[in-house]
Amino acid sequence: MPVNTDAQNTDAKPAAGGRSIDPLLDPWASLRRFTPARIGLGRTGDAPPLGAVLDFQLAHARARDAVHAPLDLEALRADLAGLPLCRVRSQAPDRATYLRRPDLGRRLHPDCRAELPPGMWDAVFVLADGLSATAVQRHAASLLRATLRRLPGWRIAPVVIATQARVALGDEIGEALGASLCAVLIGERPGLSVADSLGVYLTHAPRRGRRDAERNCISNIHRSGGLPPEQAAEKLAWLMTEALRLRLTGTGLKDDQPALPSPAPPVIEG
Amino acid sequence: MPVNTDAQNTDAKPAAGGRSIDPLLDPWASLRRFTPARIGLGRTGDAPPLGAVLDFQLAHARARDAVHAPLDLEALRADLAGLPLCRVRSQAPDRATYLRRPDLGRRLHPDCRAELPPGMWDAVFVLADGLSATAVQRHAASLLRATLRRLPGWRIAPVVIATQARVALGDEIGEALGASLCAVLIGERPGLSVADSLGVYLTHAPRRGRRDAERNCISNIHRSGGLPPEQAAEKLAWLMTEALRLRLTGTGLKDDQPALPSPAPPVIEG
Amino acid sequence: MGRYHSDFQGERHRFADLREVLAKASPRRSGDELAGLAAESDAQRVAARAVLADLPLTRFLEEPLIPYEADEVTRLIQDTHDAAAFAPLRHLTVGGFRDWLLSYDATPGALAAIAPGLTPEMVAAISKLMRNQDLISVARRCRVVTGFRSTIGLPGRLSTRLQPNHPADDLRGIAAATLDGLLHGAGDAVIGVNPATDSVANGMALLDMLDGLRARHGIPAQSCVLAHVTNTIRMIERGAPVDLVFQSIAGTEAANAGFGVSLSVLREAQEAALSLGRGTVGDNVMYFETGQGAALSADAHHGIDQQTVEARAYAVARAFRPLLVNTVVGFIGPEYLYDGKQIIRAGLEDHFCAKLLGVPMGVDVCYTNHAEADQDDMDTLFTLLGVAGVNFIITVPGADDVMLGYQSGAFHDALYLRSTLGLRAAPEFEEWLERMEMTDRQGRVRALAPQHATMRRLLAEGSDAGEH
Amino acid sequence: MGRYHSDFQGERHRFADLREVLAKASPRRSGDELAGLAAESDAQRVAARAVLADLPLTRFLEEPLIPYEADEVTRLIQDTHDAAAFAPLRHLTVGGFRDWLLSYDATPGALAAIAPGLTPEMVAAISKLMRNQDLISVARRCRVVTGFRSTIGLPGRLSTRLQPNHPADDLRGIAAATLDGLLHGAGDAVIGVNPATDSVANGMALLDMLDGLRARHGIPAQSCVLAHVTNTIRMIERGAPVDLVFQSIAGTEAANAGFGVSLSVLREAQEAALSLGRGTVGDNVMYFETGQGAALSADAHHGIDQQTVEARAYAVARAFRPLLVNTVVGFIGPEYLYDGKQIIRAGLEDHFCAKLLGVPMGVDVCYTNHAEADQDDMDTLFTLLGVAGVNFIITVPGADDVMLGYQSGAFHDALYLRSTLGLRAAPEFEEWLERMEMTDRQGRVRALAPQHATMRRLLAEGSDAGEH
Ligand code: B12
Ligand code: B12
Repeated sequence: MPVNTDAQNTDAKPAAGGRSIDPLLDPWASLRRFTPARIGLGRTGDAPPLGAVLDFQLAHARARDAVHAPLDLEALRADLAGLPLCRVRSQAPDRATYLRRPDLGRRLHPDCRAELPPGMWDAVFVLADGLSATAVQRHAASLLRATLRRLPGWRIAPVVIATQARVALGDEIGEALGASLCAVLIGERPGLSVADSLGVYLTHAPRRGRRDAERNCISNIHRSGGLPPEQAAEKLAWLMTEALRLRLTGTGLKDDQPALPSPAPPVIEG
Repeated sequence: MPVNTDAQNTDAKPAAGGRSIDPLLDPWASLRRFTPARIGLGRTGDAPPLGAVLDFQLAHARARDAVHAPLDLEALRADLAGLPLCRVRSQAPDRATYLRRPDLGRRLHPDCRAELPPGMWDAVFVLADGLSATAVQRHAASLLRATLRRLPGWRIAPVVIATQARVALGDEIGEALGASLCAVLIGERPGLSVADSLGVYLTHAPRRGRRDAERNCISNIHRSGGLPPEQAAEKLAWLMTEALRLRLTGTGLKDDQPALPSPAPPVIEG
Repeated sequence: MGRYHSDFQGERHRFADLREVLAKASPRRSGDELAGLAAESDAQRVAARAVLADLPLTRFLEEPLIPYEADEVTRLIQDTHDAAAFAPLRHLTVGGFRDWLLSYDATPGALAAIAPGLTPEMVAAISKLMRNQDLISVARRCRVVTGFRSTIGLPGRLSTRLQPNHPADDLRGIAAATLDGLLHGAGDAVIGVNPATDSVANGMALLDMLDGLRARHGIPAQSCVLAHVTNTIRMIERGAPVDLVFQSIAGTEAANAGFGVSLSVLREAQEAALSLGRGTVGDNVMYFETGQGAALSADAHHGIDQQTVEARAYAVARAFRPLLVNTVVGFIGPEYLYDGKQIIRAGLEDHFCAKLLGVPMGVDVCYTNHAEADQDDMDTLFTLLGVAGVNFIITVPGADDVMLGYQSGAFHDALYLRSTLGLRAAPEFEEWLERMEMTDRQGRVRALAPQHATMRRLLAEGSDAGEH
Repeated sequence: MGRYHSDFQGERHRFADLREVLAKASPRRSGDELAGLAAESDAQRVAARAVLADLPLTRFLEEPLIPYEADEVTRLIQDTHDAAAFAPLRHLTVGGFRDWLLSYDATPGALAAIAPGLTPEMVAAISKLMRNQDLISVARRCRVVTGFRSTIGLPGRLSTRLQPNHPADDLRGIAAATLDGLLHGAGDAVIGVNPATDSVANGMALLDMLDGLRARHGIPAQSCVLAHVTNTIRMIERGAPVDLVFQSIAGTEAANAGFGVSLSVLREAQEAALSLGRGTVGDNVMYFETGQGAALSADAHHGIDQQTVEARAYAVARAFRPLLVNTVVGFIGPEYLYDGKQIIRAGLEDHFCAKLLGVPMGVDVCYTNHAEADQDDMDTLFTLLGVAGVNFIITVPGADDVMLGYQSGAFHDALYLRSTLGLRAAPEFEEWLERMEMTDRQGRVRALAPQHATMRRLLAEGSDAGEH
């Protein structure tokens, strides 16, 4: 993501400003394929060159905006076409409150209880905006469909779309539905380079008061060098199957699948 | 203002906590009469003792509150009984705006123009809350009356009470009234030890756009070691007389009265 | 149980118990507001501090914040309290102790001697009576030195954790970031990667790669995969080259349970790691992370303010003779530390409290994109902590952690701190950097030309890593 | 006049002129918001910085922010620009210059050599591209040394102004505060009192008292009564013992007119003070105060952002070879610097810009009670400025200025800074402290017993002062 500026002035001679490293001389060029990390920035004295500093500042401005981007419910419903859906929200009325009151983000709004039909479900999937609605928007539907394909015969509750939601909101939802497993697909906090990272938190016998140690997590699901949704679906289906078999999630359920193959070189956006 | 605490516990032995210096051993005791400044605090290593730190913190909390204390108009009117009054306000609608928008605090609210009867006044006195309504509350009336006594025969406009006001609001007021001199009696920002300090800003031929260099100032009028209102009145009347005679205020008008006698030892509150 | 009150300059303030006094005495902080524990006004806050100042230190031994029976962290604190070390302080109030700490009598030696006699509640209480400058000036006199393959915490030294995270644990990507760090002179505290995936096999692959790199280049540092402690125990069982056992910890039994750990699991892990005998200059094998807000987030704070319960985590850490401990101040989010100001203050408190307790403290100087903070705040906190003598800081390429989604230190930040404050890397690592021709005559890390032998040797690693 | 725009990562941003580029590139600040000059979004702010980075430094010579004809400060800047000193920088952009400043080539010697070639607009522009750590690391390499009776600004030294203000100029009160400061080792930059009253006679009484005290105890320091420059000129005419001429200054002719001063009045005053020949180790006789917000407050900022117009005040100062200059950052109020964060940033900017221009900069680290700031913020700024090598700070008893209604540094704060950062007082003053037995073997200022001879001698002054 090079800084690309153009100070058009009659008398300005275009100046490099010591801001970018000639890619031919840059020994890091080949290694950048392997990671979206900001490696090989170069230095002037102890400091990064100005170009890197400005890139960083712009990324920061954008990541801050990403936290506040709302979920486009219409678009998400379209992506989930054909699947039964429920729509709930937490007790946090808006984004500002959500950020300061995680307790409210974990509690179901009383008006939404009626939305959740109790039943004998093996599992419920909750699509929760979390800290990045964009992540849910981009990856939740494909992850969900790919997971469902791997769970034939499962009794799956209607998919719940939850807003201003924290991970633990899934406990109250799963409890209300009477589901054995609750998989919360939630937007992870936006980073400087990746603002659409999805996480999955899986909880057996969900109910209010569950500890995080009683869940399993699959993290960094995105297409910028993270775990692509298809591979995440493989892992999630495996975990769900094991969880239902062992009747537990959390530190007692270890992911003993072989180490991941290195994924394709990351696509670095920007 | 010693810290006076009392942790009443069945088994707590009252502990000094190294917080106060025995006044008999304290060489500063005699000098404290001369100044409200925090002299002779003592030290532990490089730091002030805890008692001084806590006193400071409480004073800070109170000074912050003082900024926001509103003017008690009823009480002020009572103190000014017998004097013709006008009541105006600036364009700053509330305290929060006032603090961030001095430009608005310098502009007369359009609704208030009609309050100000133009005339051939020698002087107008503006009582302005400024940053400490308490200062105006406590000292403005006595300063005003003592000054008026020293200006026999002057054509004095009705006294203007102005809220959410900055010094320069007097320019617009004086201009509207057509006064030769405008004396703004205004609350100075609250300090840690004195929160009721009054300042007077005197401007000849007041009109919008006057510079501060075109005014004279009498500052720190209060009874906690500052200039008592009666002495301030003496100075103000002298300045006003000179200003009218020379037809100017500001750096061109020098206070050439003899040095002030040292006032009575300050009364330190707290 | 006594009730606490103060008549402070005319106003009467009442506090139900010690926890309330501590909470109300804390500087304003979003986490305490969230918990409903914060002072209602600044005046009340000062009154609480005045009450606190007059309490005898012994009160904290007599009135545990969580009952002994109900909490193993309380039991740990009480059972390991060193009465002999505490003896010289027995007669002091909290305020008196504060004044002593700031006096010239509180030399490094004197501070080290009393550390085992202090409980986390005492040091938390004192920190609430301290301004930022006090936190700095006392902390810089507390020295806690530990060792494994490098020696960390010596005066005039500043070490760094090199954190080469990757969103999919790609070995080549992690190797690339590691090399970037090494070429900036980072990694003398630990090369520590957070695995994105929970799998034990994956963790072992990471350990093999990092250990190979370290061994091939003779790097006097330790590596760590920051998986859950139960994963690390499995990795040791399966023969992985584990230098350090990592775990996030908190200040109550219940909060630790939320993390899926207990004192006995930690002990088991420590013993397993010690059995490998991989250290050369020391045998401190544990690495802990803590951070204000974790206990409240797990609803396991027992009505204790965020900073006091955080200090209790240091008592947990201290019991395991760790090589490294760091607070991840600013990592969780604005619900616990709202903005740069709160993060800076908490960073100084955490560092102070840990050091005073004798814990080898580092800080992850960091913030998230949902908090009101920016690089200027981090520059500020870095500089303050450098002055305060922090043992180590965390560094990632360009300050951007592409897996954890937050901004930590950059390798460059460590260079800035070392140059500006005249600080140096751990001695063993410093020698290695010289051997590798990575430093100039002033001891500054050179920006090597692409052709330089060290550069070429190290960068070759990057492309190979996937193959091992 | 060219128009400026950038296509920055897909978004197009336009800026009308150089002033707008500078303003939009500034960090968020209440004063620029008040003036309607601030960036509308963080993205726009970064875009403006990118435009700024690519501008040649020469642009600032070609495109003055206020026309040459309209403003004597602009004329001063242009007429005194040293083309030879600027020659090595001629080819650089702002960004290129920033990179050079941070490089190891920018040694103290190199920085001193270019200073006369720099204009305030150039240094303001560069500061906008710098993070807090950059402002610190470059400023600490800029050394500006001046002298009168003491030498100020030497490496490893930190001086203090002792500010013994009294709300009614009571001579005994001012003497008492002065003694308190001296006994804390303060005053080596200047003993400088702000008179509450405007009267010339009053100012002379203050000068007599301070000069008598100084002479009787052989204190190698200078005194100053911070009256309006026109008052000081009168005092000199009337034979008062004036060491330094003080004046508040700002960055435009109109703002200075608002203060009732002009370059010619300042020159007249400088000549008058020089004629007295009172200096011993040097002849720097001027003392200036500046501070962000003053020009805007006087409606005399010409659409220039607050920090750039502030830097122009340093060009005014520089022309008079001052002994001391300090920004009163945080002094005016929240309308210009809203909270601790903004005050800290502005303090570092002001110090950096002045030092880079070759101005002997100190800082009044301070805040008012209507701003969102507290002692923790001040501790932070003190520490950062100490690291950055600030020439002096302002100190008052217990940080509470009982006349100006704000919180400045305490005498204690200077002790903290000196101990913590290993800084020392001006050499002449340090010797005096030793002679007076006021320092211990480590060079720390002792807390003298009431019976100590120095204590008794000095305190006797307090009760006498009124009588002189
Ligand atoms: C914030 C965070 C934390 C915070 C959580 C506190 C809080 N109130 O938010 C703290 C610092 C306490 C933490 C601790 C740990 N974490 Co964590 N954490 C994250 C992080 C950076 C962001 C999570 C997020 O954005 N969630 C979305 C928001 C909207 O959800 P939320 O409801 O606000 O937050 C909840 C979850 O984040 C959950 N949570 C956080 N971490 C973990 C880890 C596990 C295994 C589980 C089940 C839940 C969980 O706790 C929060 C409160 O309920 C992720 C990385 C990422 N990019 O997402 C790692 C991450 C989820 N954590 C991870 C790990 C390993 C841990 C620890 C087990 C480390 C250890 N060895 O002790 C501990 C213990 C976790 C536990 N069992 O409680 C791993 C999980 C790996 C995996 N695939 O299983 C991740 C992916 C990072 C990593 N690679 O190291 N973590
Ligand atoms: C803030 C302040 C300033 C700020 C004003 C900027 C601002 N926008 O507020 C700055 C730093 C620029 C300043 C400068 C000076 N000040 Co001044 N200032 C103060 C202070 C601390 C507070 C004033 C206050 O609270 N006003 C009330 C609020 C509500 O009014 P406002 O409309 O918001 O503010 C206006 C006035 O404060 C006015 N103002 C500020 N200082 C002065 C000085 C004079 C002589 C005049 C006429 C007006 C004036 O300017 C502001 C904008 O219009 C007072 C001390 C005190 N305790 O009050 C000294 C004080 C008023 N200033 C004083 C002096 C001497 C000066 C200078 C002349 C110093 C110098 N040698 O250059 C300069 C120039 C003033 C001028 N002619 O413009 C003296 C006045 C002594 C006297 N009796 O005449 C005081 C009492 C402090 C002191 N003892 O040194 N000052």
